[in-house]
Amino acid sequence: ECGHISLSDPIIHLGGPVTASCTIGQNCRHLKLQSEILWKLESEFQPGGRQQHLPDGSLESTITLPHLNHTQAHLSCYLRWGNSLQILDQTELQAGYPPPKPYNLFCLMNLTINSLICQWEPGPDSHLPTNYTLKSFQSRGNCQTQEKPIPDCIPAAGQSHCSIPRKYLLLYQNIGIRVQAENKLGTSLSPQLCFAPMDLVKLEPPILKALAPRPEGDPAQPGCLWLHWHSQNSTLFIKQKCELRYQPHLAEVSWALVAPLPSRILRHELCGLLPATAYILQLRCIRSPLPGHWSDWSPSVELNTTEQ
Amino acid sequence: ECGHISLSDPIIHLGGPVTASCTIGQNCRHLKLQSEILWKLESEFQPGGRQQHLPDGSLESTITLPHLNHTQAHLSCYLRWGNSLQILDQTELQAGYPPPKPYNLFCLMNLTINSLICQWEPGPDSHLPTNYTLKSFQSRGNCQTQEKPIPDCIPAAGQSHCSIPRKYLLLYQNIGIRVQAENKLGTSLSPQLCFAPMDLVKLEPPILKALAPRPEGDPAQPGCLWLHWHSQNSTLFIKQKCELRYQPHLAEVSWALVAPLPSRILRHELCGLLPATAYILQLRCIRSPLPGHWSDWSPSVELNTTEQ
Amino acid sequence: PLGLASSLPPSFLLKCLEQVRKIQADGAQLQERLCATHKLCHPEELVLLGHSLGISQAPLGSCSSQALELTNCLSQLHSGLFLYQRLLQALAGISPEITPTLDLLQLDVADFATNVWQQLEDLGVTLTGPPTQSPMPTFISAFQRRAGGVLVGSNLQSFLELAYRALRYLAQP
Repeated sequence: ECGHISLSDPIIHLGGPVTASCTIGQNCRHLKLQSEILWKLESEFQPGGRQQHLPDGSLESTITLPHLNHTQAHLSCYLRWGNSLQILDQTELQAGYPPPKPYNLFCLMNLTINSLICQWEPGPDSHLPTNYTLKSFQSRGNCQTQEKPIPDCIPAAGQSHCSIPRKYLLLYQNIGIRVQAENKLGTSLSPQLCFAPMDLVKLEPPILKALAPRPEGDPAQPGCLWLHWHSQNSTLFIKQKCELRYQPHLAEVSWALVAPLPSRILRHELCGLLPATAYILQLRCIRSPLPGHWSDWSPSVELNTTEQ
Repeated sequence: ECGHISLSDPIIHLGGPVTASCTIGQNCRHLKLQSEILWKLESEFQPGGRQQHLPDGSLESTITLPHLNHTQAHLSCYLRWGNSLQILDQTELQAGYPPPKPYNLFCLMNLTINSLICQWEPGPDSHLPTNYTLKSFQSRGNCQTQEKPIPDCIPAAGQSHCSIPRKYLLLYQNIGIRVQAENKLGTSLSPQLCFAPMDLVKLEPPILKALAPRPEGDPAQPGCLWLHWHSQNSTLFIKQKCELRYQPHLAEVSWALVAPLPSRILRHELCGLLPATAYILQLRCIRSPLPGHWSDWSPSVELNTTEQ
Repeated sequence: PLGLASSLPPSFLLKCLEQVRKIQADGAQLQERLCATHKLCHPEELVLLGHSLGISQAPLGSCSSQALELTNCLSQLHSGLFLYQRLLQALAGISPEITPTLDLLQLDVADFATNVWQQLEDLGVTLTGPPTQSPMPTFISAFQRRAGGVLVGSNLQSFLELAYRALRYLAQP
């Protein structure tokens, strides 16, 4: 090998200095070692190479680039050979920042896929390949002490979310959880969350349906609608409360809200509406009185109130 | 273990007989072994169980179902115990047919994904889990003798096609190939094909483009169109011939064909068309004179001939 | 109920009731699957096999309303859950169609057992380690594991019914 570039560290803080040396071993006698060693960053020559003969007869040039502003760049070592320039060696420089602290860590327990799904904001780009890992453990108290470790959750490449399967979780026991970001310039940790997965359960949207007005007995009341709803079977074991919102179809009127409502009703009469008007209705539910997250709103149901 | 069903063979020819025996070991003395053993297929009782005491004191019932018409069924052995019926053992019967011969084995060499893709017809359902394997080998002559084996190609579950990667192929040497179907009632083989992969090359469709009429010199000829085309870069190394087809856009006229045509033309004048008419044109190419498969037709190009 | 539950954190009983309902739902699904997939629909047809396999039922006497004593009831509840957790583990390999349902049921039972155990510890009840380990049945065929699944599932439902009544009684304001 006739020329070799050695670097203090190929990973550099963006904007920081980098020092490299290119050594031509004396086993390259055919190179008549009086020639000049030149440096190129990408395709631009870099002045300031300090050249010297080493005791063992080899020739060495050392250069310091004060501010490397490329996130990726090729540094090449050339030798003037006759009237041509010969590349002897080349190395790739990578520059970036230590990983910023991930933030906005947010988790939801999804009982349909039986996983705890967490997402976070990675923060500004560090320009270096950065690995994110969701680190968590089971804990008795307020997550100051670790009871039992949970395997690291590695998100898919480039993703800022990860799912912890149910088999690693105790739904009613606290779990301490945080995101770790790591690249070649360092590691950072998000603030830690401490919660029982079940307290972050997000229910599937309930099923809302229209009902024909009461067939027997009283004639259909103008300005009334009849509904029935129930939450998904898979969450019937959870005590919940729900809220109904409705608005006239076309009018730019804000939603009206009816709450709290039970999680299943065979027949609900909604009155006080404008007669002969199309209404849009939606329902959502939340674990209650125990804590949880609101479900998404159910698909909207469109109904018309009867004439006056 | 108090009751045990033993079968001649749990895998049965559909419609064929099955004989089973249920033995109650004398270690079940508490069962007062005078009770009656009954048989159920799925949820229907089956008469005809022949019951006997064996020399070692155990009780055995044997039954023969003359025609098993279920492809899958549970056979259960019951004991009358007091005024209740107790299940002692249950076994799962599977019935089907030996695998039919796969047929219509057809292969194409795809130079884009660099694989030999073969597909076949599996034939009627044998009702038993059946594994298909594409078996092939390199051969000098007409595939009577095996030169070098090629690893088995296992299709994805339920699929009737498989791709042999280029690294196992000699494109210009013969390959002997056939499909094997195997289930618990037997094995069958498709007829063997013998070909050099390159002789089954299917080219990517060529790229057909419209050209403005000749700007300088002669005025645009009515009833003429100017085209240029070339086959994909990845197949330029292959000598090809092409054919062009065209038809008036709306008319229910069959395609007109121009062939043979070279695989790249900078400027082709197509005349003899109806003036002021919208035409649809497509081109396809095939390896020639060496053998190959026609490419698909290129995406159609729509052009209008000039006024009279 | 005589301030029995006053020593418990308010949400503990609500969570226990929710966990019982969840396990009951899992258990019902296990029985439904065993019936649909393997035609094993009636536990009463498997009594004989249950005897020979030695599938035991967990006692819950100290949770009956006449003799309800909080720590004894919770201890017996924990021992019973621990037994069913082990019985469910012994059913591993029951059948590919049933395994997901069985795994979830086992996780929920283990979850509930841990909850009760930790609450007993928080109440200062000194527990001498996991309850006595009665021998587990050995299932020597796929059929026996499925039949075992029906029997364990059925016993667990009756056990949970008793537990639910006791917990609801304790949760009354």
